[in-house]
Amino acid sequence: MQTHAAKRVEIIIEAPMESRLTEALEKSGVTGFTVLPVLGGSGRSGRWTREGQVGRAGMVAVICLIRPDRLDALLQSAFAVVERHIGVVSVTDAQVLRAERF
Amino acid sequence: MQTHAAKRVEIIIEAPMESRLTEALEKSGVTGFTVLPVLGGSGRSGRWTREGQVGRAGMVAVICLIRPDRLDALLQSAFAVVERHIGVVSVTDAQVLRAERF
Amino acid sequence: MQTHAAKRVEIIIEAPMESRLTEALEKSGVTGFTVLPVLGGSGRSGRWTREGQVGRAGMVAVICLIRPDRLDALLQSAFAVVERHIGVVSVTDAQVLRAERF
Amino acid sequence: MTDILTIAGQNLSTPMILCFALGLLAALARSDLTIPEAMAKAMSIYLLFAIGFKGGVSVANHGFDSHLILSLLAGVALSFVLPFVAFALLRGLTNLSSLDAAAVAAHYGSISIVTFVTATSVLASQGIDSEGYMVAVAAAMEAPAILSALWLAARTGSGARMDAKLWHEILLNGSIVLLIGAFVIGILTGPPGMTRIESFIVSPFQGVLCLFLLDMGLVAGRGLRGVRGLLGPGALLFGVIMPLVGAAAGAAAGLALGLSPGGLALMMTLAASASYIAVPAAMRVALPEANPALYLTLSLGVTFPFNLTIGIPTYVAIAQSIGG
Amino acid sequence: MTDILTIAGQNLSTPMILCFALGLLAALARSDLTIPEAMAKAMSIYLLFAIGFKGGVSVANHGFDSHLILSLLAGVALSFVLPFVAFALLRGLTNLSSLDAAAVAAHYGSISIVTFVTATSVLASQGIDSEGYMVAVAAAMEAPAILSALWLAARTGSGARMDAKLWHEILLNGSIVLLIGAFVIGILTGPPGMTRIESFIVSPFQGVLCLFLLDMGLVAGRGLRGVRGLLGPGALLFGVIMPLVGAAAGAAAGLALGLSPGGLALMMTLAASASYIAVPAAMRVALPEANPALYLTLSLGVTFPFNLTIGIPTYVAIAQSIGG
Amino acid sequence: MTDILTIAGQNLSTPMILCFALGLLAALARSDLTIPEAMAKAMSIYLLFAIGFKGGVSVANHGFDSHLILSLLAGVALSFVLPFVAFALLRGLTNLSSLDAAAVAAHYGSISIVTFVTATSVLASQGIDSEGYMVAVAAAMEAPAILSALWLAARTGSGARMDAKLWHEILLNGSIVLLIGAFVIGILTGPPGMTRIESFIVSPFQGVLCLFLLDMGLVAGRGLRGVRGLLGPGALLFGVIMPLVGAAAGAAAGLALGLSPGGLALMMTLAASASYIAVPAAMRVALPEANPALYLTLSLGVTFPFNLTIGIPTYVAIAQSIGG
Ligand SMILES: Nc1ncnc2c1ncn2[C@@H]1O[C@H](COP(=O)(O)O)[C@@H](O)[C@H]1O
Ligand SMILES: Nc1ncnc2c1ncn2[C@@H]1O[C@H](COP(=O)(O)O)[C@@H](O)[C@H]1O
Ligand SMILES: Nc1ncnc2c1ncn2[C@@H]1O[C@H](COP(=O)(O)O)[C@@H](O)[C@H]1O
Ligand code: NA
Ligand code: NA
Ligand code: NA
Repeated sequence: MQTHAAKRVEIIIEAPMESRLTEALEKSGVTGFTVLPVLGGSGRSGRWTREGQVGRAGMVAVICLIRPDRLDALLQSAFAVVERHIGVVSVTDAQVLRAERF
Repeated sequence: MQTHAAKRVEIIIEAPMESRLTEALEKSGVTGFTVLPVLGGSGRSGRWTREGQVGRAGMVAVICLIRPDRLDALLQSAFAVVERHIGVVSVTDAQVLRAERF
Repeated sequence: MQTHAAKRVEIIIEAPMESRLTEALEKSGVTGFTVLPVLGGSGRSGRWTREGQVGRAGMVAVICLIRPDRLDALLQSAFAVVERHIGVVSVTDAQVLRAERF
Repeated sequence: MTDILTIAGQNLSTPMILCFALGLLAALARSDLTIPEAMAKAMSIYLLFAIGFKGGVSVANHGFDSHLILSLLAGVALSFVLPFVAFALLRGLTNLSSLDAAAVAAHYGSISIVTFVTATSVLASQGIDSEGYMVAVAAAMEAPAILSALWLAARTGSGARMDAKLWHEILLNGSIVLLIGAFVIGILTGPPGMTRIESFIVSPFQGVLCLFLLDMGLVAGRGLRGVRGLLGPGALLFGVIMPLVGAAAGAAAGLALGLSPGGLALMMTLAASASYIAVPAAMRVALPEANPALYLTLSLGVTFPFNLTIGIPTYVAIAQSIGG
Repeated sequence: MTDILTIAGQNLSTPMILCFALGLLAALARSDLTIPEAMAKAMSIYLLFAIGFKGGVSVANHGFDSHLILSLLAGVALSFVLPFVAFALLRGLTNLSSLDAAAVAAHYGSISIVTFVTATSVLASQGIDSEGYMVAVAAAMEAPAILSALWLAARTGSGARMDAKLWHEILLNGSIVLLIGAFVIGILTGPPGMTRIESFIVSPFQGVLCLFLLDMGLVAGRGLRGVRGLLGPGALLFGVIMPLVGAAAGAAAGLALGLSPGGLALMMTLAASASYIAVPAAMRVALPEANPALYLTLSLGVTFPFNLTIGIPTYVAIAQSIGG
Repeated sequence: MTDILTIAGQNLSTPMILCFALGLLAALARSDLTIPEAMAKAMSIYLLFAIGFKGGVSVANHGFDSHLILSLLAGVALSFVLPFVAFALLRGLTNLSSLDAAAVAAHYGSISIVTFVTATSVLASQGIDSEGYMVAVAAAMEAPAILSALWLAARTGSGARMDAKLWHEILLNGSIVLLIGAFVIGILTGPPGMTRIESFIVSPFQGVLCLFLLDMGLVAGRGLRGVRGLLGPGALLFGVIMPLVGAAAGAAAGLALGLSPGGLALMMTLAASASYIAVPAAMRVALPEANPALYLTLSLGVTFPFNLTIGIPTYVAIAQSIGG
C-alpha cells in the first residue's frame, strides 16, 4: 500500500508537565498526538513506580507522528518545555498511511 | 547478537474497533500483536481523555512486529478496518531477536 | 535541533519477569528505561487480556533508549532473561535530544 | 404545579444533584479533578448490579405481575418508535446532516441507566413503590432504537455497517448482561439473598451514586468545554424538548399498561432519557462518520442534566397525579 | 446425604454462586462484560484484609489455642505432600509431560484463598464457628507445595530455575503479607479494633465477595473459551478427583488435630483447593516451559467451580458429621 | 504526660497506625504488595469527599460560627509564614542548597489532608467535638506556602517558574475542589443529606482510612528504600522538629481564635503536617531542579509517620489541657 515518510516523536515526560507539553505541541502546528500511560521507570534521578500514588505523580509518554519537515519546529517547542525537566525525547523514521492527515 | 529485519506497525484505533482489527490481523497471517492502553490524545476530531469514562470509550494502540514481506498484507487488512474510522497507522523498520517467532 | 544517534529497544515480557529484566539491564550498563503497561495481546501461546486479573499476570513493555555502541551488551543480558520465556524484543534506530543523558 | 416545584426544590438540594453540579463546575473551571477510569467503571458495575438485584428481589417478593411481558413489549416498542420522532424533530429544529440526526436519534430512543437509577432513588426517598421488573424494561429498551436509527441512516444512503458481530456486541454488551443477570439472581435468591448482601447493595447505594454523578458531571463538563459553538440553539432546544416528548409517550404507554404511579414515573423517565454508554459505542462502529461530540454532548451535557434537575421531579409529580 | 444435598441446594442459590455462574456464562457467550483490573485487585485486597483481620480478632477473643502451632505444621506438611499425590494421579490419568504435571501439582498442593473465604461465609451463614487461626494456616500452605513441585520437575531434568530472589518473591508475595499482616493487626487490636472498622470489613463482605466471584467467573470463562480441547477427559477427571483426595487428607489432619467442625471443614477446603494467583506467577519464573493455559484452566476453570458448588457444602456436611 | 503516653499507646494499637506500619514494613522487606493506583486514588477521593461533607453538615448543624472567617485568615497566615521558619531551620540544621530548602519549606507550610483526617478520627474515637469548618481551613492552607517558597527560591536566583497557569493548577487542584465542594454540599444539604448517605460516608470511613494508610506506608517505605543516605541527621532532625514548631504556631493561633479543644488540636495538626500531594506536583513545575526524593521522603517518610504516631496524640492531649 501507498505509505508516506513521517517522523515518530516519543516524549517521556513528568505528568505535571503534560498539559504544558501538549499546548506547546499544538502551538508548533502538530495536528495530533497520543498520550500513553507509564507504569514506572528508572533514570539518573532514580527508580520510580506509579503504584499506590495518589497525586499527579509519575510520567506519561506522548507520541506524535508528523511530516518530516515539521520535525524541527516540534523539537524546538518540545525542548523549551522539557529543557529543565527530567525525561527523554526520541525520534524515529516512520511510514504512515493516509498522509493527508498529518 | 544475531538480529533479523522486521517491521514494527503501530495502529492507534478506537476501542470499539479493537476486536475487529485484531481479527483482521489474524486473518492476514500475523503471528502476534500487543495491545497498549491509551490515556488520551488529540487529532482532527478534537481532544479526548479516558478519565472518568465508563463505556468502551477511547482508543488503544496495537503493536505488531512482522516479517517485512508480510507488511503489505497486514496494511491491506488493517486499512480495511480503519478506513472509515479515526486513528493512525505507522510503520518503522526494526530488528528482532528470535526471528523464528515471526 | 541537534540530535544524536541512539537505539530504541522495546522488550515485551511477562510481568513476573519484569524485575529480573530491569536488574539485568542495569547490570549491563543502561542508564535508564521506561515501563509501559500492556492491556493484552496474542502470540503463539494464545490470546490473553489483563482485564479482571488479580495476580501478577500479563505482560509489560520495557523501553530503553541507549547509545548504539551499548546495544550488544544490552541484547546479551536481555536475552539471558527472556530466553526461556514468551515475549518479543525489537530494536529501532532513533535520534535523541540531550545525548549526555544516555 | 406547586408539587412539582416543591419536589424540584427538594431534588435540587440533594447531595446527588449537587455532586453532579460540582463535577460540571469543576470541569468547566478546568480543575484537574478527575475520577480514575477504573473507579468510574467500578461504580457503574456496582450500580447496575445493585439496581438489577433489587428489582429481582422485588419481583420475587410480589410474584410475577401479569404485566411484565406487556411492559417489556411496550418498552421495546417505545425504543423502536422514539428515534423516528427524534429524527423528525431534529430535521425540523436543526440543520444536522441526516447521518448525524440518525445517530442522535438512536441515543434518544435508547435509555440512560443512571437517569433511571436516580429516579428510583427519588421515588425511594418519597416512599413511592414501583414495579421491580422495570429494570428488565430498562434493559429491553437499550437496543431496539439502534435498529431504527440504522434504518434511518441506511435510507439516506450513508452506508451503515451492520453485521452479526455488531448485533452480538449490542445485545450482550456488559451493562445489559450485568443488569439482567443481577435481576435474575435477585429473583432466584429472593429475600434471603437480599438479607445476605443488603448492607452492600442498599445502604451505601446513594453515596456511591453521589460520587458517580460527580464523575458524570466531570465528563459532561469536559465535553461541553470542548464543543463551544458546536450545538446551535435548535439542537439545545431539541435536548430539552425531546425528553418531554419521550416522557409523554412513556406516560401514555404506562397508563395503558396500568402501572403504579412509581412504575409510571420510571417508564416516563426511561422514555425521556438518552443513552450515553451503549449507543455511542455502537455508533462508532456502525456510523463512524457521524460526529461523536454531537451526540455525546447532547445526551450527556444537555438532556442528562435536564432530566436530573427538572425532568425527574416533573415526571414523578405527573405520575402521581395521573397514575394509580 | 440429604444434608449434603440440602446444603448444596441452598449453596447453589446463594448470590455468590450465582454471580460466579453469571460471569462464566457471560464470558462463554462472549459478552464484553469485564471487571477492570484495578477493581479486581481492590476487591482481592479488601477480602484478604477482612478475612485476615477477622481471624486475628477471633484469636484475640479466644486466646491462643495450643493447637495453633500444630495446625500450622499440619498445613505445611499437607502442602508439601499433596503435590506428590497430585503428580502421581496426573501421571496415571493423563499424558501430560512430567514438567506440566509438576507445574499442575504445585497448584493443588497450595491453596485458593477465595475458596477459603467462600467456605468461611458458608459456615457463617449456618452459624458454625471455626478457629480464627485457620487464616494463618491458609497463609502457611501457600508456598511449600512450590518446593515439592520444583523438586519433582528437577528430578525429571527440566531445569527448574530456583534462586533466592524467587524464594523471596514467594514468601513475601503480596497476598501472604497482607493476610498475615491483617491477622496480626487483628490480634493486636482485638475487639476494640473490630468495633472501629466492623461496618467496613464485616457488613459489606458478602456483597464484595459476590462481585469478586463474578470476576472470577469471567476470568474462568475466558480461560475455558481459549482452551477447547486442551484438557482431555483424564485431566478433567483429575480436576474433580484431586480436590476430594485433598479434602480427605485435610480431614485426616484436622481430626488428628482435634479441630472444631468448622475448623475441620476449613482444613478440608484448604487441602481441596488449588492456587490460581501466587503459584502461577512462581511457575512462570521457575518453570517457564510449562503450559500456563493448562494449570490455570484446571485450577480456575474446573476445580474452583467444583469446590464452590459441590465441594464446600460436602466438606461442611462431612465435617459436621465426623467432627466435634 | 501520662495522658499523652496513654493516648499514644492507644493510638499505636489502632488498626490505622498498624496498617501504616504494615505497609512500611512490607515495602522495606521488598514484598510485592501494592495498591493499584486507581484504588489509591479512589480511596483518596472517598476520604476527601467524606471529610468535606461531614464538615459542611456540622456547620449546617451549628450555624456559621463568627470565627469561620478569622480561622481561615489565621490558616492562610500560618501557611504563608511557616515556610520562612522551615527555611531558616533547614539552613541551620542541614547543608541543603537554598533551592532544595525552599522546596522543602513549601511542603511544611502547606498541609497533609490524611494527617488531618486521622486526627479527626482520633478525636471522634475520644468523643471530642471540633468546629466543622476546620476542613475549610485545611483547604485554605494548601496553597499560600507555595508562594512563600517561590519567593524564597527567586530571591536566591534559582529561576522559579511561576505563571498564571500554575496558579490556576494550584488553586483549582483536584483535592481542594473536592474538599471545598463537598463542604459546600454538606452545608447546603445539611442533616437530611447526611441521613441519605451516612451509611456510605460515615460507617465505612475508618476502614477505608486503614487501607489508605496501608498504601501510604507502602509508598513511604518504597521512598525510604530508595534514598538510603540521602537524608543526613540534620534533615531527619528537621523532620521531627518542624512539626513541633508548626504545632506550637498552630496552638498560638488557635488559642487566639478561641477554638474548642478539638478545633485547637486540628489547627495544631494542620500546622504540624507537611503536604505530599499538591505541593510536590507544583514544585515539579515551578522548581524542577529541586530534588523530589528529598522533599517527598522528608514529608512522607519522616514527618507523616511522626505525626501519625507521636504528633497527633500529643497535640490532642495538649489541646485538651490548654484549650477550652
Ligand atoms: N535511556 C532511557 N530509556 C528510556 N527511558 C528513559 C531513559 N532515561 C530516562 N528514561 C525515563 O525518564 C525518566 C526520567 O529520567 P531521568 O531524567 O534520567 O531521571 C526515567 O524514570 C524513565 O522513565
Ligand atoms: N499525528 C498524530 N500522532 C499521534 N497520534 C495521533 C495523530 N493524529 C491522531 N492521533 C491519534 O488518533 C486519534 C484520532 O485522530 P483524528 O482521526 O485525527 O481525530 C487522536 O485522538 C490521537 O490519539
Ligand atoms: N509479532 C508480535 N508483535 C507484537 N507483539 C507480539 C508478537 N508476538 C508476540 N507478541 C507479544 O508477546 C506475547 C507472547 O507471545 P508468544 O511468545 O508468541 O506467545 C503475546 O501475547 C504478545 O503480547
Ligand atoms: Na429514551
Ligand atoms: Na490444596
Ligand atoms: Na503545615
